[in-house]
Amino acid sequence: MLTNLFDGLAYGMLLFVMACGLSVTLGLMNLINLAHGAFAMAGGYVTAVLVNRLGVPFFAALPLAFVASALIGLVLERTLYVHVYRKSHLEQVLFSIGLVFMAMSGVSYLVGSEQQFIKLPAFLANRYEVLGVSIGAYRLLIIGVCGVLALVLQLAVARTRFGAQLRAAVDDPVVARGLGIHVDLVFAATFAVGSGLAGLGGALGAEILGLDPTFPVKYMVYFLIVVAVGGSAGMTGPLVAAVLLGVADVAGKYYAPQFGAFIIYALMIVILLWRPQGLFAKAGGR
Amino acid sequence: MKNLLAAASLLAALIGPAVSPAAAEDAFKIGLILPMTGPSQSTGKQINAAVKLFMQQNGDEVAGRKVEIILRDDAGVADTTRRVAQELVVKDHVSVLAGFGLTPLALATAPIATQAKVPMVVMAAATSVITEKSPFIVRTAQVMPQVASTMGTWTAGQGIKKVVTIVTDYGPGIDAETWFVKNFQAAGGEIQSSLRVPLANPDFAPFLQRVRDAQPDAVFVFTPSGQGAAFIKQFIERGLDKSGIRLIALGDVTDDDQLNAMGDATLGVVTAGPYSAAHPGAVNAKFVAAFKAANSDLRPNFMAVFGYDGMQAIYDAIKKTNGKGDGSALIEAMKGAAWESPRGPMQIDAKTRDIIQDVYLRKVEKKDGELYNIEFGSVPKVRDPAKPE
Amino acid sequence: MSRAENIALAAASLRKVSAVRAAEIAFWLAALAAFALLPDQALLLSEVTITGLFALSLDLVLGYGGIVSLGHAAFFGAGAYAAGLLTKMGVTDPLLGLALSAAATALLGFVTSFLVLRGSDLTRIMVTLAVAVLLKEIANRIPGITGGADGLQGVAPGPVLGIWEFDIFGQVGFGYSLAVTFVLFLIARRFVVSPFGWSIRAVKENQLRTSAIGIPVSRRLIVVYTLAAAYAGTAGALLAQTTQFVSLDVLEFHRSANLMLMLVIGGTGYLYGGLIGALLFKLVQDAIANITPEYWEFWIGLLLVILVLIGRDRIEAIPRALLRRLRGATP
Amino acid sequence: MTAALETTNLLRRFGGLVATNDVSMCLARGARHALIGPNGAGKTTLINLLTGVLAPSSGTIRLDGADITTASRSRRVELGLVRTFQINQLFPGFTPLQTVGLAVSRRLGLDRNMWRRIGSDPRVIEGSVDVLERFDLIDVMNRPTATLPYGKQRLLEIAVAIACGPRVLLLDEPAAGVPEGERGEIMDGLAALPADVTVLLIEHDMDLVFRFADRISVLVSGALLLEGTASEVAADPRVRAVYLGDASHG
Repeated sequence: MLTNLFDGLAYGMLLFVMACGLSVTLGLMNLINLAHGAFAMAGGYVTAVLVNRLGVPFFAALPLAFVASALIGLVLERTLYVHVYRKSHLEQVLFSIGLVFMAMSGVSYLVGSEQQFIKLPAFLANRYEVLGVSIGAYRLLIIGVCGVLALVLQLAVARTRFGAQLRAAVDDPVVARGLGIHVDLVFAATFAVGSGLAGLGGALGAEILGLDPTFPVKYMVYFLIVVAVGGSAGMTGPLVAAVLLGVADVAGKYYAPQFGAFIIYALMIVILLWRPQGLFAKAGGR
Repeated sequence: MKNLLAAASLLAALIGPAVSPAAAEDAFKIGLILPMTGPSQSTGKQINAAVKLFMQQNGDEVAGRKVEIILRDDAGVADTTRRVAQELVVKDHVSVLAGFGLTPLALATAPIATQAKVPMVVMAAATSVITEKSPFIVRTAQVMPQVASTMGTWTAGQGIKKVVTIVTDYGPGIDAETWFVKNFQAAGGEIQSSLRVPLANPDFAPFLQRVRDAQPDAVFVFTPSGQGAAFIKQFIERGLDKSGIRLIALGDVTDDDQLNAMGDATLGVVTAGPYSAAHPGAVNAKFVAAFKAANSDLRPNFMAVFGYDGMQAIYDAIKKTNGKGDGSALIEAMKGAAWESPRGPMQIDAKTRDIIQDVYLRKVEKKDGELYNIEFGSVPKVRDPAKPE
Repeated sequence: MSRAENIALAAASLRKVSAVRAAEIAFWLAALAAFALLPDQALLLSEVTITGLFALSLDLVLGYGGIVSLGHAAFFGAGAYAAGLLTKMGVTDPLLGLALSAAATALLGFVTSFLVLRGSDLTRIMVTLAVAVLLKEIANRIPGITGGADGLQGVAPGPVLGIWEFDIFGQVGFGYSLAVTFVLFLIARRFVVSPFGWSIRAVKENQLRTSAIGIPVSRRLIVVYTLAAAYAGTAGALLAQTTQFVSLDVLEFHRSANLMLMLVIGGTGYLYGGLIGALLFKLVQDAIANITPEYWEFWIGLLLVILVLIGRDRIEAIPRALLRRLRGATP
Repeated sequence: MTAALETTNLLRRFGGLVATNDVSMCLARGARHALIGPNGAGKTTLINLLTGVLAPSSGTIRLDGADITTASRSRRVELGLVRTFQINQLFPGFTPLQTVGLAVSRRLGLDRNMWRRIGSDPRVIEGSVDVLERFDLIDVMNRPTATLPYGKQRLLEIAVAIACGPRVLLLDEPAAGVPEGERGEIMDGLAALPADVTVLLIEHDMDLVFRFADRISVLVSGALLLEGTASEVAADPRVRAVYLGDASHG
């Protein structure tokens, strides 16, 4: 029972780190970025290449995955995304799916289409029994890293100057601009950090979720669930939604394997009928 | 909008003739339909590489006919497979259809083979029922019951009494479960529970937790190639190996393509399968070396061999019919054909057109610093047990 | 101006909305010509036509009703399974099968329409998507009826109108699909320029105002969603009948997603967008995939990105300019 | 004679907060009645109660004697209770002709027709042209609404409401945001309202209120402070204190 909770928590945390960037870009820039999973995939592949081919230690590769994905995000934001902010949601869908297609094909061309596995340090395969709960070292690592990140993000948004600018820009970009906030800069930085986090999530998640060129499509739906159910206000919504999704998914498959795939989707429909704007909606949100 | 309309109608009128094929030449055309994109793309890529290798090794001329491969992608979508097959038959006038990465893709195309009297060589899809859907279907892949039943019998012979089965919830998975359970129970084993994992499944954790709770002697696994690694890793991570549960599987799980990358966690996993890259013998050694050389050191997996043998079957049939045979003649020529393949001796059943092959029992071991499925036993000439003798 | 003149003017400009344009006639003549002159392309064009009808159905929901759906394959798939099962149950007449499948999916559309009445774009995207996923899971779980993951085999519809048997060249399939699509298109065209159709456009333009002039918004959305479901179901039924096979991927997410791509490429809210988008997307995809079966996705992706960055307006301006030049050259 | 619009002890709570407190009003047929009150007095809540956006916690609403307290929004419009919005709520992609035409179709009960083409019924055309002429929109009737000057859009907001054939019209700050130069158009538009339509005007602009209304109700903190003729209200010291005084500051 508690083991399932633990597994679900790890899974949910992972989803949160990967999806939180998507939530912010939707809330902040009103951008539907279906290519978000491609940044997660980029992080995973960067780590795989660094660790497996170049022999970089796993823990050194993780920050590099973050940096690499963030850089890719920054470059794409400045060169391409900046042109689609003002376009309609439908055109954004078209654009970002185009990017997904290119990313999948590109990875398949460059690295190959087979599953990638990242060689992990041996101690991460350990397992501990604590009060009857069986805890895997790797999942513990995920919960630790993602938990710290969630906390840092929460504080960064709530306490720092940048966070204040971010919140102002979300509330009303026009007024924020009037107040002398460089909204473009805030956008770019946020986009880069969101992409970087996705990349870090992809690197951490490759072990559990697998990593192949179809990754962005396979998990896009999960990211969207997190964002839709969580609502696009702040960090709390996506975090709660991601953990809820993770736990429901794991528990559902454990207790009712014959209904495994039904549970999360049925749960989502119910939540969205109850709260169409998600669990934590912006007051008077769109 | 109005102009977009006009432009589109113009385009519609123009594009047809532009892409019409040139008049059929006298080449022997093989329509190769594979999932080159989408979730099953690695299957497509292995088979395609093997087909290329075969052509390179055996030349592109047989019995005076030039052989030409027309490769088309179906992305693993059944109605596309069917449409592409139809087009290859009616537009490109192919003499043979080949490929078929997944069961529904083969089943969707079967009526085309019958209607057009074009042989259809199944190089990957493994559900038993496929070959019964058209008298023009020949299979050079594997049949799931063939491998699963072998595993079931072997498992019972190892003193393993209680088993939990975990299979992916789709045609081949259910076939694997059915036949493993059938033979295992017939030999006196007990199935504690049979779990089915959704095909699009991100996490094996909850299923493995159930296995842990049930504490069987062994867990039997079938997942499509690619998902096996995640399974094995989580099996180890959960400490199931240490709690004395043996892991037995079908060859798809320890796919040669990925075995090295899957890491030492796979050491000792026992599987049943038709092909291992470590299969002894000169034929295989030559095949593996050539394949690696042509594909930047990629190791061929069972799919590659299935494709390679498919080409062998087609080439042999062309030779036998002197390059003049129609579809029916080609199928007749393939029935009962036998040859030495990289996987060992193999044969096409004259009656069922399905494959008869040796099924090997293998264990993952390290050889020259790399992980391989090392064969330690075999059952010769296994037919598809789901089909009457 | 006098009142009479104003009335005449107003009547003329309202009638212009529903007037048949020359380009439309050209479009359908081209379709007819394609049927007559391109027997080689019948299979691909049949698929294009069916997908076009499917996209037209999404246009009714999205372009007119303003509901963003990423799960429209739910209805397509339901229609396909309905038609497939009907032939297995002995209803082999294609048109009867089509009508019954449409009725069945209309019912499904009606029931699920209550889920999409409220919420943002994202909410609706997720709810529609979830409905499609659940339907696919159900289809997967009842292999006794649907054939499960192996697909539904043995779908054998009789000849169309008792005369034309479906052939391997796809000629009959294409003609049949085209005829059905044309008839349904005419009905849809008439529907969207009716007062009822305008009230649905009004809902998309501004829900608050629509209800303030006394039009019941929810009921309008329910009707258009139900109608669109019937259209999508018909498209699915056409696919089942012409390919004589139904597999789980009729309900797959990528089908809904590709549909959205096609419709947005062709443009929403004028009914031809779906047909044109399906034509362009499938032809380009087929052409590129024939050249590079492994990496066609890259080039399609690149085209999509370029399309959005340059903007459809500017791309549409090119044929416009060409036409102008042509007209100038031959006065 | 029954009143055109009558509320009896209308009450609406939001949690512990009383937004509309025991409001009883009565509008005679053809009345030009204004409702004024400082910001936050509960005017918007009252409109939402009258039009059915919100349900009252208690009390009744009658339209021409018939109880409509629980009637749906569209039913109220059908019965002749129509409103305009403080912030334009128009169809940006429609032309004024199409907008008004749709409202007229609805009034004539033709909006459920799925087969007739729009513009094929002469009654719709004539009805639309009548309204467009009355509000001086005929010159711009074929331009997309989004491209019209703001004053014209404001007029269209009223014209659509009239096209619905109201017996009682709720005008929610019709002059809000209209630049000085286009204000005359709005005044003309209000003057052109049919005499048999009962009008309830909610407005901040005192000048407009005093020129237009013959009776005025003052709403303060959700409750009616007083009702009377323009001069009575203007002379009342309480009103001067809570409202007019307020207005002179800001």
